[in-house]
Amino acid sequence: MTPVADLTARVGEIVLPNPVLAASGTFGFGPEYQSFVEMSRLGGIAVKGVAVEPWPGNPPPRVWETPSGLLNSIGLQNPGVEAFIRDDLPFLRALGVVLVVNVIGHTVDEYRRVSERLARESGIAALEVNISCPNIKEGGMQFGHDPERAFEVVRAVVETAGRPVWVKLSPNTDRVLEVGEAARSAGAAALSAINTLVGMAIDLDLRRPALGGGSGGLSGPAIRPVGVRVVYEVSRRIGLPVVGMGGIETARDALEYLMAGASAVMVGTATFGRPDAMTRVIDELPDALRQYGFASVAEAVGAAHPRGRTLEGAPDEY
Amino acid sequence: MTPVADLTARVGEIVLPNPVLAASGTFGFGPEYQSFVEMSRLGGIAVKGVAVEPWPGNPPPRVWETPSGLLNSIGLQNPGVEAFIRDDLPFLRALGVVLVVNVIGHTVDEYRRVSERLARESGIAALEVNISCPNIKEGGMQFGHDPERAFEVVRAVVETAGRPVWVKLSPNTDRVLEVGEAARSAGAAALSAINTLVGMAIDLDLRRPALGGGSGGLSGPAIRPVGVRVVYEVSRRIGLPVVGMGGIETARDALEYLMAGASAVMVGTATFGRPDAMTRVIDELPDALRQYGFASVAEAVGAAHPRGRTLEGAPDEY
Amino acid sequence: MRAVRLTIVERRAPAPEHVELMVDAKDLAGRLVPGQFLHVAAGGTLRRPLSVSRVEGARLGMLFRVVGAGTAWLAERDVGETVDVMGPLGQGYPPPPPGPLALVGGGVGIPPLFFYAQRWPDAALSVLLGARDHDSLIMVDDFRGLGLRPGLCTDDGSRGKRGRVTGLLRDWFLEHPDGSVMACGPAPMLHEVARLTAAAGRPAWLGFEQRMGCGVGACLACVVPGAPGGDRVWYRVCTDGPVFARETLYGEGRP
Amino acid sequence: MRAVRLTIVERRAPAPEHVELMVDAKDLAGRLVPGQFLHVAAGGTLRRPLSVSRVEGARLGMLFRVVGAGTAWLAERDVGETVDVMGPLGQGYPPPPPGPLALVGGGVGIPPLFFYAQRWPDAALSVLLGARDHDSLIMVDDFRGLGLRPGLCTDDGSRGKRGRVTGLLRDWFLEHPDGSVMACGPAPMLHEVARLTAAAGRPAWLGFEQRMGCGVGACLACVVPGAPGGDRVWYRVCTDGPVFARETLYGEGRP
Ligand SMILES: Cc1cc2nc3c(=O)[nH]c(=O)nc-3n(C[C@H](O)[C@H](O)[C@H](O)COP(=O)(O)OP(=O)(O)OC[C@H]3O[C@@H](n4cnc5c(N)ncnc54)[C@H](O)[C@@H]3O)c2cc1C
Ligand SMILES: Cc1cc2nc3c(=O)[nH]c(=O)nc-3n(C[C@H](O)[C@H](O)[C@H](O)COP(=O)(O)OP(=O)(O)OC[C@H]3O[C@@H](n4cnc5c(N)ncnc54)[C@H](O)[C@@H]3O)c2cc1C
Ligand SMILES: Cc1cc2nc3c(=O)[nH]c(=O)nc-3n(C[C@H](O)[C@H](O)[C@H](O)COP(=O)(O)O)c2cc1C
Ligand SMILES: Cc1cc2nc3c(=O)[nH]c(=O)nc-3n(C[C@H](O)[C@H](O)[C@H](O)COP(=O)(O)O)c2cc1C
Ligand code: FES
Ligand code: FES
Repeated sequence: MTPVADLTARVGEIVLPNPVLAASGTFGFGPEYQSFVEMSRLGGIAVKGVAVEPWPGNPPPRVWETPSGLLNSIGLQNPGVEAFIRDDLPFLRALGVVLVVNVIGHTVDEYRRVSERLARESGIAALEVNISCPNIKEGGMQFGHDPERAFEVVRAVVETAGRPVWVKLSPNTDRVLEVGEAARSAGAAALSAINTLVGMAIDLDLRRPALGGGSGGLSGPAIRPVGVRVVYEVSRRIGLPVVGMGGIETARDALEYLMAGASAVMVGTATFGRPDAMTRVIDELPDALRQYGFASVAEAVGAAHPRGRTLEGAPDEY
Repeated sequence: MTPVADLTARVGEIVLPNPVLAASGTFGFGPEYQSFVEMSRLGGIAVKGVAVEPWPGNPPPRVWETPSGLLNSIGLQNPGVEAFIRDDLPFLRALGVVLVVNVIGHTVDEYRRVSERLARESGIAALEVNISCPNIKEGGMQFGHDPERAFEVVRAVVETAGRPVWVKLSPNTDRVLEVGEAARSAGAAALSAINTLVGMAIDLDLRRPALGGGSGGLSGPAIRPVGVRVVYEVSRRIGLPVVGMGGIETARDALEYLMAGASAVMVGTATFGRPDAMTRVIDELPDALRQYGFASVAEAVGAAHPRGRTLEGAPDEY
Repeated sequence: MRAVRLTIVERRAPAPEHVELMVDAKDLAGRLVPGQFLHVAAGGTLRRPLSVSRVEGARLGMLFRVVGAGTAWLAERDVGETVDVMGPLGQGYPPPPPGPLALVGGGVGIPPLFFYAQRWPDAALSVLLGARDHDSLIMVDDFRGLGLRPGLCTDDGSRGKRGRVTGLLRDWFLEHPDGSVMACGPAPMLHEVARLTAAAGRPAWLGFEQRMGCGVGACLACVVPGAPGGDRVWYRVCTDGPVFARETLYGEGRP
Repeated sequence: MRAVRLTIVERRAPAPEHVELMVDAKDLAGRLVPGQFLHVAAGGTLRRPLSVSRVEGARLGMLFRVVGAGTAWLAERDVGETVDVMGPLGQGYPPPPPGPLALVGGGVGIPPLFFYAQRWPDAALSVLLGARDHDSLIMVDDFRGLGLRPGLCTDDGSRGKRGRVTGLLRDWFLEHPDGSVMACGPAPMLHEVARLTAAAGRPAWLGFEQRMGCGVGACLACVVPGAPGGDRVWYRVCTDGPVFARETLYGEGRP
């Protein structure tokens, strides 16, 4: 028998049985998929974004299919942190799977209050600060596009969380490295990337944007090259582990992210098409690792990084 | 016989027989595709970016296929403006098709010199200023991500061009509206959008980025939602006509851009798969217009814009 | 509730642009409630929700109109191939309440109502069907095969009365003031059914469509608004529906 | 040069993971120069470049190894279906120069050389073929069918000599110091052929592969570096090649 590849993944101090987590917003609060997925086999679960109060979200339609992709405009509908703790956390805790709670807010204070409230609860491995949601107080400017605002919000969460804080990066900016650096200096334990790309489709019949919310977030295989690029850059330039995502459907796709520098990966949109997408990736990962000459997940992480050459030295983009 | 839909398109003062142009960099300098495409039927041609001196471009591989998309890292290889005028312009002029010359440079001065030199030549309808290429003097910062630098470069070209100047926007920034506004105030006659998204793929066998240049530009249907979103926003918020592109393959796709606010469209990557992609779009456009109730291209432009509602009033993104 | 590959045992073309796939589904068929749906892989990123149109022993049917890429892909499947479905999903229609019951179907909302009629042969059913044109008025002969005589109408008058199916319902209530309604069809039709049944003070269950992501309640894509002032801002079509009691979405009063 | 749909008239499976599609191509077949290629639609965003492997009357062949999504898609095409090709594209090999001539092929570089041998039956040809293993050493019997006796080698020794085809070429030059070479194969093999032929002071033409966009010279994707100090920094494989005289890419001296 050939030796089984070691799938253990490490994101800072958090150890995962395998590197495959459910991406926030695509796996609900856990129970929804339980009859389709062997939950206990997952590397971890990032639940839907949780705010200090319930958010209503956007008008439907909220999803629209695009070539190799999906536009969504859920609008971060969520029941608020109290309802989450009361209704959802007990189930999640009982699963015994690494649990990451995605945190959203309109203001620094709202983020802080979610984090403070969750600090009193056990069974949460890490918080994932979603800084790509609209910051309404700042006139639509987004935390994830402004290093100084990102620093503030991450520091507020780090100060109160009492557990590792991951920061989820927006790809819709030219300042992703500055924002990542701000998150690091504010005390983040890891970065996750990428959130969706802002996109839009037109409903030709109705002569208006197809999504009720107007524009929406583009996910799925279409955005994989953008995700791989961000993970590659961020993992080389910021001294933090990175959780990579965007368009992962297969073990090969996961391996691409690992080699680009991700310490673990998340699977989102693919679960809609195949509810067992995550466990398939986990099942196929040992063979994929072997095929490309890796004995473990750890060996693959960053394997595509140049040895000693930095991105500055790379040629012009195109 | 049903009346034939009027395909005439207007981009500022420029009138096109139909709204379909070849996108810069995908159609060479004209002659390459002539045995595959009825050149005289095109709405126009935007030729490959031209610099003041020859540029060598990036090491191969320079293209890599991704889900519904294409990564390229050509590196703006071009023969320089003198060789362009000597070797390529006579052929293009003789075609009698609306000709748009894409202009590139490392510095404001380089852009200006290309524009000055082209000002002495006839047969060019407009310049398209590509401000998404790396600005090496500024340490990798891109003109297209910085409204002030964009203003400078566009003004330099407008001052010297002696013809309408289009400015090609980068989607890789959260400041696309600011950059568009800067281009307008610097005297641009139109905006074109979008250039490619920065992406990367990993060659799993070689354990390095697949493209010789490291990262590259993502084009094709995968990015269409991003292009439509940028065109929708820019055409509503900046008082300039917009030439839309990104992933157009069919007349329906072209119509989506028109309804999002584009006055004309460009087709790039689709030509690689189907050399007659542009003339197919032109052939199918009358039926597509009729199907969705438009008597002309002009009627469709901006048809998906809300009447009287601005984007500020739109709900959160997702 | 799980994802399974079901073998196509028959492919019917009941009307132009409509296909019905009959699949072998031993484990599923017996457990289905009319109005429940299957989430069907159809070649793209997302699955497509399709109601069950009928159950015949261990076989079940999915009858759909070809409207886009996904249904076109499904329409090309042949006998012997498999389809990948998740299900049964969602909340179906309740058993017939006492008294007369109208099944009110519009277009591709008709199939789950046929399954209902098939499941409850002894109910006092009236069937009212509407569609845009002759070719879209599906399953008429299927209902007749059950001994029912559906009232018919089309927008363009090419079959049955000219007009909307809600016109037939208005007339029906004149004769059956104590009637109840199970309806399925496009949202404007359901709004009108809600208005009519509320005005008559009679119960109604309404089967809604909405664009879906997951199909299992996780992504919050498929929402429809709850009644103003009601318990919830939104209900999910995939798990709270697709069939809703009228009150849930329109409240207790007259909409 | 244009885009045409060609009907598949025969589908061969000459070796594991290799397929040869024979297509009906009246207009094209007569005009083809060995070494030219076709740009073939293969289900994805980009076309796939494939050399012509042979011409038989009005039919031409494309023999490819299944390595990824595009070749897998092509491998599933059946007789009677059409393939959408652009061509003939690029510069092929020149006619045989005077004196002995070696055709040196590696792996999927072998097909265009077979077409060459077929086109020039009266040339004084030696054929040297290499591949990684037995199953990849394709078209040996085809060459034998022309009355040629190819020298064979594989990386793992599973067929012919163990070693690289450039080893065979070195030996060949000992017996044919006045020989010329037409080669096609992976870049490292071509580099070594360039080195050996330059060292021998003998002419060579080399058929290169590069990832392509347009296939017609417009996108500048498919470049290979020109000789240092030569006329051009890059040459396009699609239009300047795929076949290059050695000097173009390696200069006049010994690389
Ligand atoms: C609970 C439920 C049951 C349904 N049952 C049936 C049925 O029995 N027969 C039938 O013909 N149709 C039914 N529909 C509608 C059917 O799902 C759509 O016609 C189908 O998804 C269209 O897919 P497409 O790819 O062909 O069209 P496209 O328009 O190309 O689809 C694009 C996207 O929009 C979604 N979409 C498009 N139209 C609808 C719609 N009306 N409702 C929901 N999503 C839509 C698709 O699922 C896909 O994600 C049902 C819908 C729901 C919600
Ligand atoms: C001029 C020329 C002639 C060729 N002739 C033959 C032939 O006769 N038989 C044969 O088996 N192969 C030939 N090749 C190689 C063949 O083009 C590739 O094997 C094929 O494109 C792989 O496509 P894929 O989708 O299966 O693989 P993937 O690896 O999935 O393809 C991904 C992308 O990379 C490109 N690509 C991958 N490998 C190569 C390669 N070696 N060269 C160029 N592009 C590549 C593909 O075209 C595609 O765009 C030739 C290549 C060139 C340039
Ligand atoms: C329907 C949907 C809802 C999402 N909701 C959230 C969210 O609440 N918080 C968040 O950080 N990301 C959210 N995302 C983004 C995903 O977590 C992920 O970053 C993105 O979809 C890219 O991964 P994928 O291509 O595998 O889906 C959502 C994505 C989708 C498709
Ligand atoms: C191979 C290639 C080369 C390109 N070169 C240029 C260029 O020189 N200048 C420019 O402004 N855009 C260039 N582009 C971008 C295209 O003009 C276009 O903006 C982009 O590809 C999106 O359109 P598409 O999806 O239809 O290809 C290039 C794109 C490709 C694929
Ligand atoms: S489709 Fe995901 S919640 Fe209904
Ligand atoms: S493939 Fe486009 S120039 Fe060669």
